[in-house]
Amino acid sequence: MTLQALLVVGAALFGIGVYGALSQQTFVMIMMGLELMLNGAMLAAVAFWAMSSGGAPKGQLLTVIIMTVMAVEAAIGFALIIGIYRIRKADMTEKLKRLRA
Amino acid sequence: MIRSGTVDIAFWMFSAGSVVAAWLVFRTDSMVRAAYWLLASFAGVGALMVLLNARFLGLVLVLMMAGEMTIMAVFMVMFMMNPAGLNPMTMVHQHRTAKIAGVFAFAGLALVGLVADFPDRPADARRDPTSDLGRELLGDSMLVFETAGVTLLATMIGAIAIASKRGRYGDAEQGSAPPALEEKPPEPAGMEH
Amino acid sequence: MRWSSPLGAVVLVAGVLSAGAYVVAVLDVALGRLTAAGHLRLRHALRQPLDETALLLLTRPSRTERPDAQAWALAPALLGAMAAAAVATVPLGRGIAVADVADGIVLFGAAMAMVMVAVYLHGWSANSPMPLLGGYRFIALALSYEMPLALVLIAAALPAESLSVGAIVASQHDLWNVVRQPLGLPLYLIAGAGLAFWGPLDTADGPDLAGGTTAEVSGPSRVAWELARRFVLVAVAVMGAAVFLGGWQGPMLPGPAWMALKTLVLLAGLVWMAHRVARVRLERFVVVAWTVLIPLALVDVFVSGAIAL
Amino acid sequence: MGLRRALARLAAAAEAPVFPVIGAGGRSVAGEIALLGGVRVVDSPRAANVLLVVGGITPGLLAPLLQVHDQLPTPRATVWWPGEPVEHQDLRTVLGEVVVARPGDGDTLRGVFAELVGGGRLSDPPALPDDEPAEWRGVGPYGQGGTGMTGGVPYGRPLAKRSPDPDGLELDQLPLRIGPMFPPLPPGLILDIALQGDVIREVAVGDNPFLGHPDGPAPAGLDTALFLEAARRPQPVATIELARARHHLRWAAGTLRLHGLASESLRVLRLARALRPEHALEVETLARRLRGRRSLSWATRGVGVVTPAQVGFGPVARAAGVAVDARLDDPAYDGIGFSPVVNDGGDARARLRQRLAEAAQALDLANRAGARVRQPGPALEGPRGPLSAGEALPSAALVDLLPRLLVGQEWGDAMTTVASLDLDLEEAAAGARAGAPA
Amino acid sequence: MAAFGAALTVVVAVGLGVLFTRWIGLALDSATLTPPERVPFLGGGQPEVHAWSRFHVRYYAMALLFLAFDMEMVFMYPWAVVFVEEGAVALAEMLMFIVILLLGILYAWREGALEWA
Repeated sequence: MTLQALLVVGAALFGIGVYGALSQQTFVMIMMGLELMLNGAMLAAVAFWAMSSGGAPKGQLLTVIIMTVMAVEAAIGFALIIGIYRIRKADMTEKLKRLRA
Repeated sequence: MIRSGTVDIAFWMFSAGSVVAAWLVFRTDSMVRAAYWLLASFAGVGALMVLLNARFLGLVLVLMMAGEMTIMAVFMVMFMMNPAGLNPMTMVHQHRTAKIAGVFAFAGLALVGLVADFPDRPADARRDPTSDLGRELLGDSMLVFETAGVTLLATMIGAIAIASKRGRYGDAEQGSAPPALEEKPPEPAGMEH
Repeated sequence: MRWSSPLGAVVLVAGVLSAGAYVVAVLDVALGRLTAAGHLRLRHALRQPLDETALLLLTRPSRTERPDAQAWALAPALLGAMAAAAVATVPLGRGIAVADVADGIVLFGAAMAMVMVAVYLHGWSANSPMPLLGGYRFIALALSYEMPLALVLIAAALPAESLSVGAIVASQHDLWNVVRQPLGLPLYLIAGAGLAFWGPLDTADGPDLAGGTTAEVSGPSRVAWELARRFVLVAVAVMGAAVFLGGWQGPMLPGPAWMALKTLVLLAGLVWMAHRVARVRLERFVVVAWTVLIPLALVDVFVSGAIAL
Repeated sequence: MGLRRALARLAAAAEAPVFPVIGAGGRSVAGEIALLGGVRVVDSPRAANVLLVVGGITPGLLAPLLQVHDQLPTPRATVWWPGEPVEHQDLRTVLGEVVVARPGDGDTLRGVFAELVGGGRLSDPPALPDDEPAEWRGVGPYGQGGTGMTGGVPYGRPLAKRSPDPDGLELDQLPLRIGPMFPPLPPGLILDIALQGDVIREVAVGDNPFLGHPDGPAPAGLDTALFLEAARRPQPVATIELARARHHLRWAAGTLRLHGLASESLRVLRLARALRPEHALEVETLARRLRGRRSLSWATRGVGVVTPAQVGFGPVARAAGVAVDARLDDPAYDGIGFSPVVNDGGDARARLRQRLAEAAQALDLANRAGARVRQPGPALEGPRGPLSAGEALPSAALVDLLPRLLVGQEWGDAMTTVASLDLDLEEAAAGARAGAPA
Repeated sequence: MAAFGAALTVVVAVGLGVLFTRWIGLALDSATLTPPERVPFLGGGQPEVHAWSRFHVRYYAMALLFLAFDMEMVFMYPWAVVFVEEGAVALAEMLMFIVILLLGILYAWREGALEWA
């Protein structure tokens, strides 16, 4: 287990997240892509903390902040989905585009 | 650098599991399965964190994500047509672009990780990282900690205000005429561009 | 420490869980009969669970029209496995612990959070209305009891200055937490009953849903589910005994005996509660959990903290 | 095969898991099933090995019975307690291997179960033909019967459709036909429910399966038969009041079971079975104990409120604060100190307290009535409301109330509400027949 | 780390053990079921549609509240470890944090976000 290997795994998770966030049509699936990207970021942050920063507590704090961001993103994201669905009866980005046009 | 046979095996197992689970999130038709594949991916990363001696972060990640992914599953089931994927479907757009972007993101980041020269300063395995984090939260980063509290409060209030139908200010739907939308999409299943 | 060797660990945890599950079943039959008829037949109570299991093993597992078969099979396994993880964190005697890790109650919390996943999957996978309703009910319940559960354990960790269950047990050398933090155990048992969807908090598998998530389950699958559910109850009692009743500490008897005795007391209490207290109305429980139980648990945390200083 | 034999030996000693199906005239015996030794009543056919059919199977009950029969996992057996006389469908002609036994005969039932588990008896074959709900194999682009995103019949059934909701979220609504053999509901009750989330959006009461038979149900088989008899012939007041107390206790047992107090419910059933006027104190204590049970109050308070305007008779009205009781105008009750018990609130909790208090009062009256005999003539207050010749029986009006009561309720609350009304579909059918112009 | 390994072993073993319970039965009787035998139980009827649908989760506001409030745990666990060592400052800081979050519950409760039917 090396820092390089961990970063490659993190990059793989991030890459899959990018693919998901760009390719999916529904808000919730896009959110899954985002969460996956943050997942990769968290892994990288912890890897740096453990292997390259001498265990500086700030590294852990960064991970905690990412987790908080995920929770906030999820809560606000879901709330927006409910709000939008209530008004538009749609759950897809493409449909919203069509509506705008 | 941490080196030991068992740890290496565990590392490869959890890494592979995490990445495969992440990939399966977008390969399954069932929304519940998608959410729980994502949870599996998080659990794999959590295990990797434990291997890196960030025990608390790894465990708490699983604790948080179990709840968050269940809520995710519930919301996906709520808002997706055909949530269990009884009719197979591919709900993607700009598939090629997305694939290329994903590969580029991976390649770029991996390259940086492999090529860049990071200092080799492993954390002291004898220290308890959990109490380090606690001291950090109460000491230097007290402001971060309290800001998080305010942010979470704002999130709670914002989320409930946006989501609930009847707030103190009346019906959320008033004054907004919902445009009619066809019940069934005209596209056939497997609309892959 | 041979209990953390793979074989020793499996034998220890599986032994505790199976013995505990059997005791729960016997207590259930015995206390049920005591309530129903005013007397109990011990021999009947000791045999009944075994007979019933044998019958279920001879019965064919059912299958609905188009279930998610893999997830349906996996749900009980996940539930049982998480109970095992929870038990692994608890020292059952001096030095007898599989994984008394420094972040023990976080590991316990993570395992117990996964219970929600298992129960929801069990309800969802059947593709049948009653189990589906049961699964969704459990999520509402779990979102309500999870915070009090974690908070009372944190309160117990304050005087121990550690998240390790072993340290929490050691911190009760002079005074048990049940006395030092009187709010802790009652709140913990309420949350624990919810965790195992047991007794008054059995909204997921209740009779008003014709069995809820188990409405479509028969034969060996039912054995697996009921077994796993009792495992969770045992894990709750074991953890409760360690965190609130001083764990393996006690005069005269050896540590494991004290632990077994204290666990038995909590199990008996939980089973008695199931025969005595009517099932809650979910919506009302959710409101009470958020407006009463969580604030009470926070009071528990801060008062315990102030005392520990 | 050694394991199998060993398991079979153990299993034969287990309590037989029974799923009871209550047919015409079966209600009066139904309370006894749970008290049989070595028998356990279960909530779902999936948990049972023995299907126990009690009473006659009307045409409306036949198809559901066959469906439930097939939902029992193998090994399964069917036992029938037909009652007297066998006036309905002979079960033996539709389900080959039916064991007929005298109602209340637990030994035969246990015997059949032991034989079944021991291998001496073959498991019942499926009763319904091997037909898919719809043609789906090989249909559609993926061969699973579906088309597009939500069309077709994937795996034999269509997907649910969206429907508006007061909540503003237009999500799917499940059209469910619940009953007539759904344990939380009274036997025979069919509810066509539109369920959105866990909240009931629309309710219609399905055709009463006890109706539509040329002969109609025999009033002799009703659980209120004694009261109907008393409306026509002289009957000792003590007998009537004892029957009333027994009726209310049996109902209370069912309610306790629904609220998760199964063992307590057995205790109440046991008391009801051996009930005598001397038990006044026991019933009084029980009523007080259950009244003081916080958890029970908590689960029923404010659920299913019925106003006096909706129902103006019987315990349901008295639980809403109206002192109506046919016994007030009944000369047989003069001078024994009768005055109606009244509760307020009109919710499920009030009805539970009302019936328990009435059970205690009935025993008290039975003791005070001595040898007094009631003469036919004025309307008789039955356990659900007044019974008089030629008029609709109380259950009919209560069943009609359901759609309005249940809409907007959460599932569990709806089940609590239905149970709290003490419905009998058979009585509703008999009432409808009696009330119809001849 | 060894302890985590042991815990993982136990988790896998017990999980497999529970899973194995199902196979005992399958080995005894694995005949196929007819379609009527597989109909979901509704008390004698057949469902018109699949139960899998866009299920209207009535407690969504409570779920959102949970998402945010649950984060408090992440801060509280490490706080508990250093609590005694940091003393009254720790108590005050966490009290402030919790009071802020409790305002959220108060708001949700006032808005009726915890009730649904």
